[in-house]
Amino acid sequence: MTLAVDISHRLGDFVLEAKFDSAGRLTALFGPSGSGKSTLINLIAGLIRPDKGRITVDGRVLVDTQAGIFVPVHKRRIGMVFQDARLFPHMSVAANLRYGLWFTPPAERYANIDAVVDLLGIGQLLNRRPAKLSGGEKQRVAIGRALLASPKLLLMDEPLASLDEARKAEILPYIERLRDETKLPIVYVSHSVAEVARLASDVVVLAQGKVVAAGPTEAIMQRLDLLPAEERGEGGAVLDAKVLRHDEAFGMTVLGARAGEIRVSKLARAVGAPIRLRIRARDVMVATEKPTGLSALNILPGTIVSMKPGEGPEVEIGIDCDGAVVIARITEQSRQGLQLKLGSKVFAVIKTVSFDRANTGAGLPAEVGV
Amino acid sequence: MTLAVDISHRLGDFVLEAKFDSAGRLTALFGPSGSGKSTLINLIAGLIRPDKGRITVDGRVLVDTQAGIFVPVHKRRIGMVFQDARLFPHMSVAANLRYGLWFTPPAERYANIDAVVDLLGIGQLLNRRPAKLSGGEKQRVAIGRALLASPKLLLMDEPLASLDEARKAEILPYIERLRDETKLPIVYVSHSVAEVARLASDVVVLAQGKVVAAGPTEAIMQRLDLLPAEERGEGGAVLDAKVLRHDEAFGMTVLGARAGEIRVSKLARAVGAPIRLRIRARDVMVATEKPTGLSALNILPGTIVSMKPGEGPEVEIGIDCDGAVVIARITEQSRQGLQLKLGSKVFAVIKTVSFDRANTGAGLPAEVGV
Amino acid sequence: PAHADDSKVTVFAAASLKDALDAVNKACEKKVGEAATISYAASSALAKQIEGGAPADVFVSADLDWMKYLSDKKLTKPETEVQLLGNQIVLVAPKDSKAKVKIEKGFDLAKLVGDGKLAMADVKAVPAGKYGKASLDALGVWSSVEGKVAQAENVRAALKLVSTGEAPLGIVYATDAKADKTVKVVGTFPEDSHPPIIYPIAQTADSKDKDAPAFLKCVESPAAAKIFKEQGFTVLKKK
Amino acid sequence: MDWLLDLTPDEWNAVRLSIKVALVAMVFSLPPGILIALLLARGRFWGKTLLNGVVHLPLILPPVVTGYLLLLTFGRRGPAGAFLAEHFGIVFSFRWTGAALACGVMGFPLMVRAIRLSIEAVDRKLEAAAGTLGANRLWVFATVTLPLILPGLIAGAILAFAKAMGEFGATITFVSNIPNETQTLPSAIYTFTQVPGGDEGALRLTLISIIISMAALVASEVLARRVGRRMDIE
Amino acid sequence: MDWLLDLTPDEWNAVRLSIKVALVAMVFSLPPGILIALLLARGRFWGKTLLNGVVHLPLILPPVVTGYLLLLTFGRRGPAGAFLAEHFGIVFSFRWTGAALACGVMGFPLMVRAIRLSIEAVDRKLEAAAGTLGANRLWVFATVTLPLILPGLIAGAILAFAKAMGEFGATITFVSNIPNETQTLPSAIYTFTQVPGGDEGALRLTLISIIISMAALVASEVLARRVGRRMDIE
Ligand SMILES: Nc1ncnc2c1ncn2[C@@H]1O[C@H](COP(=O)(O)OP(=O)(O)OP(=O)(O)O)[C@@H](O)[C@H]1O
Ligand SMILES: Nc1ncnc2c1ncn2[C@@H]1O[C@H](COP(=O)(O)OP(=O)(O)OP(=O)(O)O)[C@@H](O)[C@H]1O
Ligand SMILES: [Mg+2]
Ligand SMILES: [Mg+2]
Repeated sequence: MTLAVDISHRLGDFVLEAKFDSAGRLTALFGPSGSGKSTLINLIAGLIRPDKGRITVDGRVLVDTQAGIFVPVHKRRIGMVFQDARLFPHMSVAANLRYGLWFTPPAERYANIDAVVDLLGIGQLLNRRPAKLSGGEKQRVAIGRALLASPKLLLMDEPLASLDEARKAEILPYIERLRDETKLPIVYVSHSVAEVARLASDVVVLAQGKVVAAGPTEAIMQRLDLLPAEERGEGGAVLDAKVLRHDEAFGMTVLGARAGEIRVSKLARAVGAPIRLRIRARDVMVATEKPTGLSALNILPGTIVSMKPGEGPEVEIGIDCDGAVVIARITEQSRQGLQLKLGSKVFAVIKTVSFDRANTGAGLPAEVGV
Repeated sequence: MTLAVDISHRLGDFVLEAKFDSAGRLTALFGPSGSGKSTLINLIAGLIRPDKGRITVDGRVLVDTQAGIFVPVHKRRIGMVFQDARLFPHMSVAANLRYGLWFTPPAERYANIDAVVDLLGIGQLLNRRPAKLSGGEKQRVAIGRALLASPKLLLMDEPLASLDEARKAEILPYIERLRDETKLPIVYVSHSVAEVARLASDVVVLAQGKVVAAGPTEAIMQRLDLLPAEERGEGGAVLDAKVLRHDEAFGMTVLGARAGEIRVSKLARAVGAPIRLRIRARDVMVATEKPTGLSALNILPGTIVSMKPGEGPEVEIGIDCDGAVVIARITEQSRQGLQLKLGSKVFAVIKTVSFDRANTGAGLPAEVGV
Repeated sequence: PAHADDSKVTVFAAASLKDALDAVNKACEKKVGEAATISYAASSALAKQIEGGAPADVFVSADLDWMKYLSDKKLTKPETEVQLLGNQIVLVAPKDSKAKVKIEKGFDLAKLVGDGKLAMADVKAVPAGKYGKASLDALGVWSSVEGKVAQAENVRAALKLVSTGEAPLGIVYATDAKADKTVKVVGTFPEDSHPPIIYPIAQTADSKDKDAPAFLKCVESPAAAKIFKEQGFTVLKKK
Repeated sequence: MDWLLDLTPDEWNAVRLSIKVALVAMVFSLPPGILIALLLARGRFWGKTLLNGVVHLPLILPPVVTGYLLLLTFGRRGPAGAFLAEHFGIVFSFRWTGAALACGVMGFPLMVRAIRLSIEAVDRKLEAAAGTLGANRLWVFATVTLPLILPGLIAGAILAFAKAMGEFGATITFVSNIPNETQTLPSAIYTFTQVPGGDEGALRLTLISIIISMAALVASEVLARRVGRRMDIE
Repeated sequence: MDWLLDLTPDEWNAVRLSIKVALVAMVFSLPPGILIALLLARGRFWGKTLLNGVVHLPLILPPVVTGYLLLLTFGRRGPAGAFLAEHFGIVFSFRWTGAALACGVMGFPLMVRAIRLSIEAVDRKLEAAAGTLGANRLWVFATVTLPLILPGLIAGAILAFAKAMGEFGATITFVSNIPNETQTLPSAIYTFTQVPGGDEGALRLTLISIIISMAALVASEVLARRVGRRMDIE
């Protein structure tokens, strides 16, 4: 997919001026509260008519104020999950789910209602009215409803904000699979670094209605300065790796990245499958000599290529491990203690269990079908 | 405060049967989506009349079906922040904020409108209508509104679910300060382990309408099995410590806990101030010999007192460091490699920067007044 | 009387008298010393209002029945009751109508009406309708036109049906027909074919207004009679 | 009960006719009622105020005037009346259809107001959501808006029905009072009230009229409540 | 324009009186209208159906019957009329106050329906939120419910006003047609239609009546829109 946006729109005092292209499979819109994420996504959906500008998806013009083109919402075949669930109060959950089916030619339906219901864990809710659902349940149904309309572009406005971690973790793989297998392009609004890092191929960072950065996730995630102060530790290197082999004895999987071998908890992926790893800056330690007698299994040799002051007493150290840069966030005290400088030969020490599922894009549990 | 709940209530197919006491300053209701957290909090607020049971706060009976007592909502002096903001659409933000003042005798008002507005960063919104706010902005106003009614008990139903990390981090200290300084008892619904660990003095864990565990946060957080699988790594030891001294040179603060000295980024707290530390199990490594040349500053000697199999290939190791138990989560492979057994003398290695603000209960930035 | 100006005579009069009575009232203003306040409505409504305590001094009914209704209940002063005016009923057609008829026993009214309707005031309730039905009965044609009668709320509405061409024929008062230039009188019903058309007048039992007798006297005076005649009424001999 | 139901055939006919007229008036004014309520609630066009005014006219004018205007327009010589009669064979004058027209017109402002109020209360975000799921405007209306305004629709319909049961002035002026054809209950009642001693007959017919309308009212309440319960707007 | 406004003093009085009567009818029926709409929308009590029925009676009954019933009840010889006159000095019979009462009663069902519909559309969760902030029921109503139903209230009020401007049957039956006291515009129009050649006068008064009601209508629309804009229910 290529999504090209060049738009300006005013809402009261707020002015959104967004220009970016994204060819990613999942483009995350990232930014603090009030930065215009929802406004932008409403513009793409066609719920707001922009004052000026142009939006195209895969070359198809959705809106072009100069050419006078405005494709109406219902013809855009865009699935949307709203920040507020917006379920139809007069229909049962089942009817809500099936709503989009009416308007989808059978040939274009790719979503299976049973699979979606199973996955979202809403089987026992089917006969209920939305008013009788809890907040999280509503949002799950809303996601199901959007998926079942078999859209060509899926817009999600913080769909997981009101879900608990367990449900999030169940739904995330499904979104990943949508991203990877159905080629359904997704635009995903979030203010969670973890979600963005895991899901997005591309990130558009918004602040006060302006695009402050846009690009591939790897690049954006390494720029810890773009992340909110509280979440800088969540940023770090995003590496592409392959499954090298499984270690059945210990229930581990060995991944091969350019930086070296990395051991993680066993993944349900075939040998050779591509995997994305996020190595959070705050999970990386730096050692000047190869540690022994330590429970950390992943120790990658490398050379310090960058040092940036971080928040407060911290520094961000970029370690080039055979071409891939891993970022570590340590205290200035430690840096001085270890006498680290640009060019120092060091070891990046990473705890194995830091690679939890949320960081590896591990994909779907095997039993869930779409 | 003592909150005593012994209630049973049916909603359609769902049955809530909750019995617990809490004497904590902030009691967290913790549980997955649909477990009955909102229902329970509505019962405490008086928005639902229970089928059967009794709720008392500080000995004051709010409802007792046997004695036929039911204190109406508006007499409970209970502030409530809803999962959905529920702002009054016909009033400006300012009028929304001031709403509760009308019903609070001047003598009982302890919240200051300017301070609250500053803190929540809603100064520029005061003249707007709620319809023109973004999702996060709405929720911030809702929190302000509840606070300004100067309640005697504050109920918060996932108030931060729709806020970004930066705003969360700004608001959390304020909630902590409310908890610590105004003696305002708070009941806080959340499904985020991080929030619960940071804020709660007591936790009530709900699942499918039943209380599965209740007790002090320290105890609950160490039972990683109570946490959702995805968040087990977030659990771990919760230690009480004191500020020992500040290290201005490196911008660090040294804390004294029973386990030993712990260095964290500088805290805006006076020497001697009590601090709560959370040491996430996944941030702790185990070393059999004292590491050298490593960037980790906190290395606590101790003895292994427990070993529990965790999720997948992991084990949870309890390390008694001079009376306080720190929990580490490492791979079985490491455990075997290091030949760890009950009684082994080991070192718990903790990265300094793992103690970010969210884990230390650092309290309010100095300039914010209530 | 409970209304605003206690010193004024209040008259409750059948609505069809409005033009005539307004003129008479004006003419009498000097003699009585003031203009009376006149409330025009259907005789039935007025009679029931008087029964309900209305502050009326004088009642002018469009037929004898409603006057009798009140006098039976001792709500009028019997000594003041006078049969004031008379009227005739006529058959009217739209101005451009070619209808020709001589009203006599057994005349073929049904054929004249044809597919259309015969507009009349309500034959059970409204005086003009009642008289018309009595007349048609007496002439032996009622049964043949009964199914073609469109009963209007009042005689004016019946006239409207004819003047708009909705109905080809209608039965109305001579006074109404005379003043309406959009209709023409096709024939007049014989006086003896229906009960006499009489507008009685009386002072109410509750009336205490000292000017009421003067008003009655003036309305019954020859000067007033002249005005009534101009409007097409016949003025009845006092009895 | 016997006393109440001891009606002459003409009176029975008036009862039957009244129900028929009221039902027809209600059913046929619903579609234009919904349409105009939609226009007034959502539309932004020149002349909206005018349309709103015209819709309210029957409420503002004395019924007799309305009846007279109907007569001038839909009478056999009236422009609309002549046109309809010629091209569609629809005749209003002196027919029960005319009574239905008069009742429908008189009840129209009430119906439109009720429907309009409920349309204005509909959460447009839900309609937007339906749009993203592929529903065009018409479908959105049929599957989301319409069900959501159902209580208002029911309220509007029952108002129109009740009004039609009591409508008198415009009806009798427009289509007169022809037994078995245009003599509705109110006309029959009127006749009774105009004759001395007719009170008992008027009372009897009035009671029958009340009973019918009350039954309709109760039915509509039950219906609206059921619809509302099913819905439970969050 | 000259032609339109060339009225006799009595006609001017009728215009003034009609406006006064309609305003008074509207203003005085608002409080009971809100109360009963609340009861019907929210209450759960025995006899709710009955109350609902009674409120709708004036709509169902022919106006003449309503007027007659008013005469029997509130006339100087009627039970309520005698009581009110004796204890409070309030006299309805054949006063403009009676005309206002008749108009108020006739417009009541319309007003109640409109208000009730908007009450039913209010999000009760907002009221719950107000409760937690310390507002008792009355305050919740005054500060949350009432502002939220304002558009419905305005709609109901204007319906009642318009109805009062056009009300005729009940008024003339109850308080007769006394110039300067109870002769409202519709009564004056009626009087004109009852005499030959009165059509022009009737037309003139009808136009005046339309102008006044339209002005009120436009004003209410503007008001409702402003209130609605201010609110922008999310
Ligand atoms: N109708 C409106 N009129 C004026 N300002 C508006 C309107 N709607 C939104 N805004 C403002 O536009 C800005 C962007 O809002 P938007 O909802 O797009 O933010 P967001 O990035 O989605 O935030 P959140 O994460 O809190 O949902 C906010 O500052 C908001 O106050
Ligand atoms: N009115 C109702 N009738 C029937 N069932 C209901 C009703 N309201 C809620 N429930 C059910 O009760 C359960 C508890 O709901 P509740 O809102 O308390 O959950 P929660 O723990 O707050 O969840 P979340 O984290 O998603 O907000 C849910 O399973 C929900 O489906
Ligand atoms: Mg948003
Ligand atoms: Mg909840």
